[in-house]
Amino acid sequence: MVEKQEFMINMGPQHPSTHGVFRIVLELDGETVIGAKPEIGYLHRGVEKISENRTYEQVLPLTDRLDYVNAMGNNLAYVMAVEKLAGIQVSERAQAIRTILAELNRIASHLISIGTQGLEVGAYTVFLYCFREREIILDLFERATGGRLTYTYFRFGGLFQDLPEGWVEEARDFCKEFLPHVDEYEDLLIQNPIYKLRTKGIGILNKNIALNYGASGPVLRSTGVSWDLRKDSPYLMYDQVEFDVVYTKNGDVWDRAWIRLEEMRQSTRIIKQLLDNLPEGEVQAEELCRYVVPEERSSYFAVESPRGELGFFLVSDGSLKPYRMKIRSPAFVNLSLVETLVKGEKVADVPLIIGSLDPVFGEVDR
Amino acid sequence: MSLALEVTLRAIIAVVLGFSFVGLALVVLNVVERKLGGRFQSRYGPLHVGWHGSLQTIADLLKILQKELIIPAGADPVLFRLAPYLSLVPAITIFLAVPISENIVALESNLSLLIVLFLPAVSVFGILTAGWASNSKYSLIASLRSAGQMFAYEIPRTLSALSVVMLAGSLSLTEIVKNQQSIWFLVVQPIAFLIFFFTSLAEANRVPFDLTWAESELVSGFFTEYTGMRWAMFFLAEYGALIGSCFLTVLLFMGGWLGPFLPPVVWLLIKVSVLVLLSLWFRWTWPRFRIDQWLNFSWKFLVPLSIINLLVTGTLMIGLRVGV
Amino acid sequence: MNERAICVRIEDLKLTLEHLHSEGYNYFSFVTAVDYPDHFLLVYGLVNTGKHEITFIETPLSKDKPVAPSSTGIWKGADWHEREVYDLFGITFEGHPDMRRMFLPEEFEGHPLRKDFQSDEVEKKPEDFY
Amino acid sequence: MGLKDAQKGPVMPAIHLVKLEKLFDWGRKNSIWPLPWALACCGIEMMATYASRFDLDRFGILGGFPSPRQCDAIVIAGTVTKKIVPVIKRLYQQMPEPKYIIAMGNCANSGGIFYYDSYNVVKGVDTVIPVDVYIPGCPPRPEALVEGFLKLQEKILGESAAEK
Repeated sequence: MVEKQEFMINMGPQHPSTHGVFRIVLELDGETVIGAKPEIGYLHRGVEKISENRTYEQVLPLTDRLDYVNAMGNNLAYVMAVEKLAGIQVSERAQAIRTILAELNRIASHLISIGTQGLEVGAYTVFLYCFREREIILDLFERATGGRLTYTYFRFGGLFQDLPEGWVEEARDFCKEFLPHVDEYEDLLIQNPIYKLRTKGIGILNKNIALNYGASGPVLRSTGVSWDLRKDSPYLMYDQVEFDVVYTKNGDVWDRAWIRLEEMRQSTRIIKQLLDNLPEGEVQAEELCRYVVPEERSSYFAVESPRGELGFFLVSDGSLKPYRMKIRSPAFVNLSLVETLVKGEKVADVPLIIGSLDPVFGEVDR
Repeated sequence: MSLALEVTLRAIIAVVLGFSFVGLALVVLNVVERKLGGRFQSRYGPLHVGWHGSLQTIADLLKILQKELIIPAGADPVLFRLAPYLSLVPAITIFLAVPISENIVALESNLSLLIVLFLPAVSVFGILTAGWASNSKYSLIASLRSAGQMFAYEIPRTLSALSVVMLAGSLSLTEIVKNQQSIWFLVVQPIAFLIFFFTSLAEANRVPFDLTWAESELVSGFFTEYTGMRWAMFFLAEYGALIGSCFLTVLLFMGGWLGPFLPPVVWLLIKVSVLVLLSLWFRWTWPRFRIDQWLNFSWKFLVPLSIINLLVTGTLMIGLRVGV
Repeated sequence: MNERAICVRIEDLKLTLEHLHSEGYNYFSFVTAVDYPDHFLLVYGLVNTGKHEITFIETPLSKDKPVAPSSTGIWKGADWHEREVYDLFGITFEGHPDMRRMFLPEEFEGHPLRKDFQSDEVEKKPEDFY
Repeated sequence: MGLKDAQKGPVMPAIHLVKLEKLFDWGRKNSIWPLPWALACCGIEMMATYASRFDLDRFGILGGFPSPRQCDAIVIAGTVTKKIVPVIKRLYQQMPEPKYIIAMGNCANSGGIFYYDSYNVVKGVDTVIPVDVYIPGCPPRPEALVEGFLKLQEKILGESAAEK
């Protein structure tokens, strides 16, 4: 008589495809996952506590290091939350530049996501191709902000400085050269028969569960919900440009990868439009002041980061420092789905599913 | 000289030569693989060690020689030590029966195809042993996968080789090559060639069938716990299996050493290199299968296809003979 | 997106949340807490994706008995958020299926986001840093 | 022990031994395989350094072996928190000798931007495991990581395997 026994396997925190420091304990029956216990907090730095002891401006560099793949978007969400809290006006040119940079960073972030998706199925080349194009975006960022990964470029009421000369042309060149590369990724990975075989019908998420969990971004849009804060709660210049919200119906890993791919095309479209009608003028609406002292109130502001709804909930007590800062992290919420998604799948699909949720642990653990 | 002595001497020479050949091939192949991979990925690959990185593998080997040999607590020490040899020895020994040209072969036998086909299967025991002895769950899953997929590739592989045997009417590799004087079996048996080549990739654990060391889920698969030279032996065994499979494919389907002008050995090496480079190209381009998909593909598609191919070959042969 | 804020007592919290859910608030954005000198304030952010409306629900909580009803039965997404609040503030949610610490190891002492959190290992930033 | 004692012996064999040792040092120098483990922000820069433009493979630095058993170095790329410390220690123990540690970025060097006021960040990974090379920057540029690896190569050439 053969006795059947379940089998526990521990993935992470050091594991090649957990996208950072994430641990998931899988309960296996053969190669099928029957239970999963995720554990996070390996990168918990206590940003929310640290920010209570910093002035509003000093918190800004900390937000870079939350979602380090999308530092521009995090700066943006924080800066706009403070502007909303303190009622600061932003000049039009600064808004347009902010939109361009946020979209460029969305492309950079999606490139990493698609590249690592390739890595998880053993296609190393796609990963390197994605990084090749990402370097060009980083060059653009470096010219404008001086940093490759952490920028701290936005200031309350505008920007740290205007774009350097010739930047707009370079960005235009990038947009032109980038689109053929997107087709290349599509041919090489997304439409590859083996990749389709591996990802179609894997990690299926249904619409109601996704909403119930509060998932957002490509994870939510893959289930057929057209929910994008850029369209549904427009901020910056998003109501003045044309773009489509990409969504699909199946909610599987392939759909999420395809949405990211298509969003890169849409972002390029947005950037092109804005580069063509960049408003003239100052990038700082008023004199840049070092200290922001908001009234005693609270406010919440959310932007659509590449991972979804990234919100900052700020409470002010009328002093120099925020009384409380809560970061509503999309990666944290999306990752909470992992337990539901991996159940019933094969162990080889677990990295793919984690990767399709695109967690960044600086933001998950904060 | 007595027969037994001669056979023993030949075997020793062949194993030594085979080992040096695989070792040398590893040194060359590894650098080529990395340089080529670099080019595929728009980067340089090894560049600063030796002339354009040509000494890279030698540096790697020197380093691996110095690494500490660790036997993890909880591992079975005897089996843990044994497993690399179990994996390496069969992968090298097949060169005993591989003819390099019409007259150069260590072990002339009229059953040489059987030796070359089935000796590498013993390597699987090395993988199984490694997975079991490591006392690591990743290794265990990898070795179970390896055992599961062994039949999935061995059966279509053997069946497709059989159709060549039917055409040649012999199990001797030398005879099979001689039968391709007028036309390569690749032309007559394209389906068998494709099945044979792809299942060879599976046997050598190459992309897209590198399921036993799928680093995205199983860390390093069955050799997760191995360090230093023990690990390098697995590495060597895998390269040996790849080169061996390519040799066999060339002998069975691509006319072996036959070719004009150049010496036969050179022709053989050229053909083998083409196949090896092809497999490297696959490695840098394709994603990996999932184990159950690969098994399904094999049992539901490759096995029936190779059986049908065999039947059609047989029917046609009988038909032609009757017709003539 | 329209914004509105509702302040409710802790006794009415559960009913309010259930009511909002039945009204079409299908998307759970976040729940967090603020540590005021005399009370905690629980803040829920709920979104109605159909009407494009976000509602914040604020509930004061006494410091002596920091217990709130769990909303995991209504929105699954509340699970990790509530564990986070428990971890960082020490507010317990009744009816939560798995009330453990989210980020910090179980043996960690204290709840760091409380204003009175003290630890020897925390080095205070010098005041002249500003 | 053996190699070191032999150097004190007669002159002739010592020279040969030193030469052989140089060859082995050269091997170790040119084949550093770090554990691919991205902790935080610096991890992204580390990945960028492996990728096409900077290409660490040029120096024989290969990041494709995810098991610590086959690695020679760990690049601690990012913030070290208290929860991850046992894991780092364990990985360090699992690695075979000779092994090296590179602390990449200010967080791994000292705690960096999270030095003050954080209750969960370890102030430098050198409080946990010995570090060979420190790379400053938040995050360091890929060029800085390459420089760090070159410094590690210098260090390897300067010591002998017997001493390590």
